[in-house]
Amino acid sequence: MTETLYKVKHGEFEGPLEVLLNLIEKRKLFINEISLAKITDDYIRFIQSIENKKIEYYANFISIAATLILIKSRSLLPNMTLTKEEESQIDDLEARLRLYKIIQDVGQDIQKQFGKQIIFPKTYKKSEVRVFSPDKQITKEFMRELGLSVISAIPEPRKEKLKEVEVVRVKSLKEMIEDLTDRITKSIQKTNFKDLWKGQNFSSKKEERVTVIVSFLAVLELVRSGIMEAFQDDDGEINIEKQEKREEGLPENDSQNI
Amino acid sequence: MENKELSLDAKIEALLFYKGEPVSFKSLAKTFESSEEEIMSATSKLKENLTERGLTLVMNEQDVMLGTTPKLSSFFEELRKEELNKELSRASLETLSIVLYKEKVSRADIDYIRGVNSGFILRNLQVRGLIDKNTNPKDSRVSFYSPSLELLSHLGVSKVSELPDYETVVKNLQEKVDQISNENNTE
Amino acid sequence: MENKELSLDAKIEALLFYKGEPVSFKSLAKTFESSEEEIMSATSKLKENLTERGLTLVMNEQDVMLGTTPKLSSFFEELRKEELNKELSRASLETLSIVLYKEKVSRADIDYIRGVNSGFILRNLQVRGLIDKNTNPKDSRVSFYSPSLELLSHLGVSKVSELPDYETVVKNLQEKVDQISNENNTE
Repeated sequence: MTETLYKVKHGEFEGPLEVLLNLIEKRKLFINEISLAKITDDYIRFIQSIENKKIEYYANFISIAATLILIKSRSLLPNMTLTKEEESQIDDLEARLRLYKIIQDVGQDIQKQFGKQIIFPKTYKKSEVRVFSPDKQITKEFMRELGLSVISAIPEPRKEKLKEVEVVRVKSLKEMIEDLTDRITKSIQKTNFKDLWKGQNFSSKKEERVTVIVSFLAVLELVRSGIMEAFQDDDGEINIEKQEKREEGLPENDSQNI
Repeated sequence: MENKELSLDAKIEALLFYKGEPVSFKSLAKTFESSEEEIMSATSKLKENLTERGLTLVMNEQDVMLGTTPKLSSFFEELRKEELNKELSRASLETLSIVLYKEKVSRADIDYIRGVNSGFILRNLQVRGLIDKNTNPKDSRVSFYSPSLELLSHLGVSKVSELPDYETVVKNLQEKVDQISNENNTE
Repeated sequence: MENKELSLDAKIEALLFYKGEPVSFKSLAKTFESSEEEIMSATSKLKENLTERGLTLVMNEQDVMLGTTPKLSSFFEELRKEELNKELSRASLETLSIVLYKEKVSRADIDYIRGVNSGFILRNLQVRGLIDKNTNPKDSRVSFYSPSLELLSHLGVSKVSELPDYETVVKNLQEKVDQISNENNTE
């Protein structure tokens, strides 16, 4: 691969759309499926570089990663068919990026204009007649009550609840990659993609889907880092195979089932 | 009203001067025993009258306020003792742009467009007085954000439609939103 | 002045509006680098412009001030009475409670505690004599709000520490404020 990998640092980015748009613009691409496929690896690499961030931060990136994986796999495996839902997921991501780009561009105009030509209100003057005019509601008891209610209305810092599914996704991606790297480098020579999660019990269709996505992410990363190769056979099944290492010395185990 | 000859727009001008702060169209209608439509049209007339004057109007969907002409901005800035905070982070700029060009927008839509949780930044912008949170009086769970008069004042525009490329941007935004399937956008 | 096109009378109008109090012809001349004659003639022109408007100029030999038209004087008297007797909104009462318990509190802290901008509410509480704005004599940019003496005696306390649950409320408020400011610093 001669294409440069564009690195983005996580410190400067708040969310996935920002990262994607940045990657696309760095390569001077237009927003479309082809360019999204091109930047998928960079994006995955970016997610992997998020180490010490809070899980909330990480979670923002996962669902969009799943869509990118779809795009990438279609570009790698041209005869792969997508469901209607998957197609619309891809279209949505493109539309969202275009929308986000408009917002970013508008933001620059807003910045140029903000604070340049201010309209000022009339200033408040102490000399305005001040007449002590309380109100029946101002009692000691009510003031106490309001004070307490104000306190309880202050949001707990940064405790925006994370959807459970996202936590699951985040955890499983990390674990899965570690686990897979470990198992694959140790043992397997060749396996079917579906075998990766064979034998697991899923409590729901959703959980299964998440696992599939996560596995794919993990495999993709392994492919990218040169540990494995993936190819699709005539039946449309995706097979993954460990790359033969040129280095010698490492005793290679026989294929094992996992 | 005691004086039949004074026009409604002149009365509104006087009231806005007296108050020196944002006044809702609703309360103007109540005070002057007029319909909100009459108030709206008198306000437009007042705005016209103020062209080339030292004063101008700032308004959003709810409120209207009298202020100094943006042409004298730097003059008044020097006159003030307090320093104005003109810093806006990228997150603020994005969020403000969404609120400005979409005008009434829910928290869910802002999160979706930005691709991140915007709770913290929205609170910050409210504290700075740049956006208003409005709650639907009929259903307190439904709320939306809109540009405050302070924000418009800082941009030197009387209303959102005077923002750069307003029509085009609004149209483009709407097209993109329409392309996105509804499932994500129902809130 | 940055804008040559704006006439002197429009500039004077803007300044008088912004100030909201009498300004001497002398200081107008200085501010706008004009002769007193020029100021006088621009002021007359402004007065003419304001015929049939909601605003008017009030002047004596030295000073000039922008005010509401005398045609509406009894209307505003009524309005003022109404305003002073109007029930305070929940937002105003909450703000009042914060000022009471925190006693010397900055505008920024009030805004952070409430999560919204409190500018106009604080102003109204001042007009009603419920709170006072004090400026740090050493640094005029730093100011804080405190309950007025009339408010304390209205509540039947001689100092804020006699308010119910004083310690608890103050402690909790302070904790929250500290939390929020930490948040903002780590961002």
